[in-house]
Amino acid sequence: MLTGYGYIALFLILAVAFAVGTAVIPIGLKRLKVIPSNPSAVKQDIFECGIPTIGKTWVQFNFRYYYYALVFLTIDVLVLFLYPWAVDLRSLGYPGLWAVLVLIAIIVIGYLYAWKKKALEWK
Amino acid sequence: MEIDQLKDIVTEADRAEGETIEAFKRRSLEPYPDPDEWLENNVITTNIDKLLNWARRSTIFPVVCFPACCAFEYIASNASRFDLSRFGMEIIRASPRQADLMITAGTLTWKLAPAVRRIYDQMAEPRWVIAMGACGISGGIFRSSYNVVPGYNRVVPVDVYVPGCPPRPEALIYGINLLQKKIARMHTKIEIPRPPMPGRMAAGK
Amino acid sequence: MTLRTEPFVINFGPFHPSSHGVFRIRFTLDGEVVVDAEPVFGYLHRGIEKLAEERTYTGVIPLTDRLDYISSMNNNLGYVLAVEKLAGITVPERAQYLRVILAELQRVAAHLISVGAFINECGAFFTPFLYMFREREKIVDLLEMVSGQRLLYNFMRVGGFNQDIPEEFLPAARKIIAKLPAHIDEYDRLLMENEVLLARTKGVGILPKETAISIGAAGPVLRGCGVNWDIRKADPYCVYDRMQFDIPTGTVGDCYDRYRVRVEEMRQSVRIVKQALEALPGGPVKAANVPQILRPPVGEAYARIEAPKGELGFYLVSDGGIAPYRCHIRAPSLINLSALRDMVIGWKLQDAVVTFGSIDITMGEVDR
Amino acid sequence: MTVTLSGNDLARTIGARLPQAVVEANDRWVLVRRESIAQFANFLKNTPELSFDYLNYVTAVDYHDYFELVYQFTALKDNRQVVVKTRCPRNDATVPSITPVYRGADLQEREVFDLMGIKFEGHPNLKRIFLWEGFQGYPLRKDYL
Repeated sequence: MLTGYGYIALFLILAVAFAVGTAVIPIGLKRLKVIPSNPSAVKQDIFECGIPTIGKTWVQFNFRYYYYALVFLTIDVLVLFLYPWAVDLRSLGYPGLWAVLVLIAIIVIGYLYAWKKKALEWK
Repeated sequence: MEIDQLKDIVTEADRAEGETIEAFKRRSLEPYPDPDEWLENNVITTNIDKLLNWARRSTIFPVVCFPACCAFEYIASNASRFDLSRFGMEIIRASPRQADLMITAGTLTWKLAPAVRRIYDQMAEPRWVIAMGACGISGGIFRSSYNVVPGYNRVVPVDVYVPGCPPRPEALIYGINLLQKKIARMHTKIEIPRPPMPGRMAAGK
Repeated sequence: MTLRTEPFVINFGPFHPSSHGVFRIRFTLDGEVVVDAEPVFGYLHRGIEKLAEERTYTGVIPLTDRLDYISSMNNNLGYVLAVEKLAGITVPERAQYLRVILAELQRVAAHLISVGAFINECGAFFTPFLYMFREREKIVDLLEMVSGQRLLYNFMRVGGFNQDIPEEFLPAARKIIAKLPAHIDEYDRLLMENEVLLARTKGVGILPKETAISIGAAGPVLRGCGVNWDIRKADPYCVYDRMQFDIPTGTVGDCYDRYRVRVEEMRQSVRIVKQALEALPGGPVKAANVPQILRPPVGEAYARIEAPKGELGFYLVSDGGIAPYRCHIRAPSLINLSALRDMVIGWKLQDAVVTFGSIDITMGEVDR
Repeated sequence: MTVTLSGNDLARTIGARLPQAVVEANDRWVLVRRESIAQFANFLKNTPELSFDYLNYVTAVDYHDYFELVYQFTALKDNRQVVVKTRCPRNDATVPSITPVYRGADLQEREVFDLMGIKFEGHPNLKRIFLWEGFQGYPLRKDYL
């Protein structure tokens, strides 16, 4: 019964090995001086189409896009949670339905609040 | 308030750009020597070098440096008929951070020279330059003009020169093959970092 | 408590994938909305007008190739017509028909690039661009068969052509001209009702008709606003008055209208080439007794043609010497660019890039 | 065919309103006094029967002891065009700008200023267009080597 999990374990090892490998190999090569690294002021500077930047770039700019992204994120995560429920719908029966409805109600309240506060209008 | 504050920042930037161009023009009177130090010392390339050089020459990504007419011969060689991706040059990278090769497709003017030098400096080592077209090699048909830099090697060290005005896509591909042969003979000295021995470290400093 | 936002300046600089060459716009942005757009020129200024004063009249022809380097046959035609007007040379029939054929083929090739680049900026990453390059390669093969060069032809001479076209040019041209409309229709079906393209270009970057006329815009930018002005009909040169074709014009003057005008112009150009190929007469291709070193009489002349970008004119002044005393080039791209500011201010940055793509400039002609 | 309005009858029509504007006229172009080029352009554009609403180009030619500015206007509706010239001496090369009347002249006048060194009064933003700020001299002049 346990053999089923063997493959997952193997896959886990491979994934971790790959992740750590891609992080460690460049550092190792840099230590071994294989990757040439001679940093200079211009190289660290901002690349803006070949011209030094004008004025200061750390400015406060309009916030509206961020609201939009947040509302999208909440609804997206909601859909993520609906997915396992939808797969096993029949056996969960009505108790499952009530639980999901509670979850959806919470998200919809938040959405209505954002809607009323005009977060979605593109000023 | 911010708009006119920006206005004089912008005029200030224009004046500063004018000065950098003048300074750049005074500085670059001699062409850079072509980098070929790895060709003289006919050093044996170890199999680590073979691996490294194979990896480096198989995928060379060019940076966007398209001033003039050669740009469209370059795009034609990138398009489906002459398909540069057969040589690992998959896409044209817009930012020098992700590029290894600068193909200078077009005439270089003094106003553009500092920007080209800045792009070259911001590219990660190891980096190479192909001077494409007669304007890239020697200023070409516009050499006698008051505003044309006579050749890219006044601004950046050039590895391969591809003549032609504009060079045919086959000529450009031959130039890239030459560059790949050149990369295949590179040799990188690998230094194993010795752990600092406590006794000898003081003496060694 | 409203948050205070500050505008900042961003460089749509010389090295940018969608800047159509080394063109730089200094956008002042408030968040995403463009507050001010100041174009910066000169990154490709090679001083062609100064160089033209040092070369003989025939030596200037390769310089005119490098003006609008994706339609170099049209540049040659414009310059050569100006010199012929200055020197009073009449060109034989066959050469005039050949000039119309080559100029219209070059117009299709140039429009293929400009439409492909424009759609590439609307987000279709390189797929239509590579399709259109496939067609352009066919046309470039034709022009290479005639002149030996792929991009900058230097083929037209004062008084006609130096050598006639090879025999295999006509059948090859007929074969390609027969296939071209099908390909253009294929792209059109792919793109005309594509809702992404409609959303990105319909009603974006509107240029009102009066501003376009006051600015002196030309070509698809002017015809996109509904002005029915095409030099081939208004002031016909070569044998355009014997050709039947109509001039597509837009209605509102937004990016979609300019795109439609360019696609329609491609179809009209194919129609012209077909008529010109049938009516191609025999005879010499070069006017008799045109001296090797041309010395036109003292005076001045202005000749203009309908280049893919607009009205391309050459103003030549001659002092009787072997070199032009002054050669001014009326560059349609530069004058269309003065319409950029009021088409872009107030729109978002993404729309500004699409509008700039729809004006469709070539830097060789802007900076000369 | 685009009909080139001959300079003589243009001089007659404009002469009534701007008496001392026209200096010389022949069948191809009209030479206008330097100071009145702006009003001349205004008349060309706004008088109903002339209505030259399209500016083809603005350029300058260096004739060693004076500069000659050449303007070409077109009336789009009835396909007529006219060439207007004006001259300014080499030492004080200033000409009134026609950008307030024709917006298309904006970049072209900046180009003439940048390459030929002729200043345009009344131009909204007269700066060098092709060359950089600190460039010495004006390249298109005959004495610029």
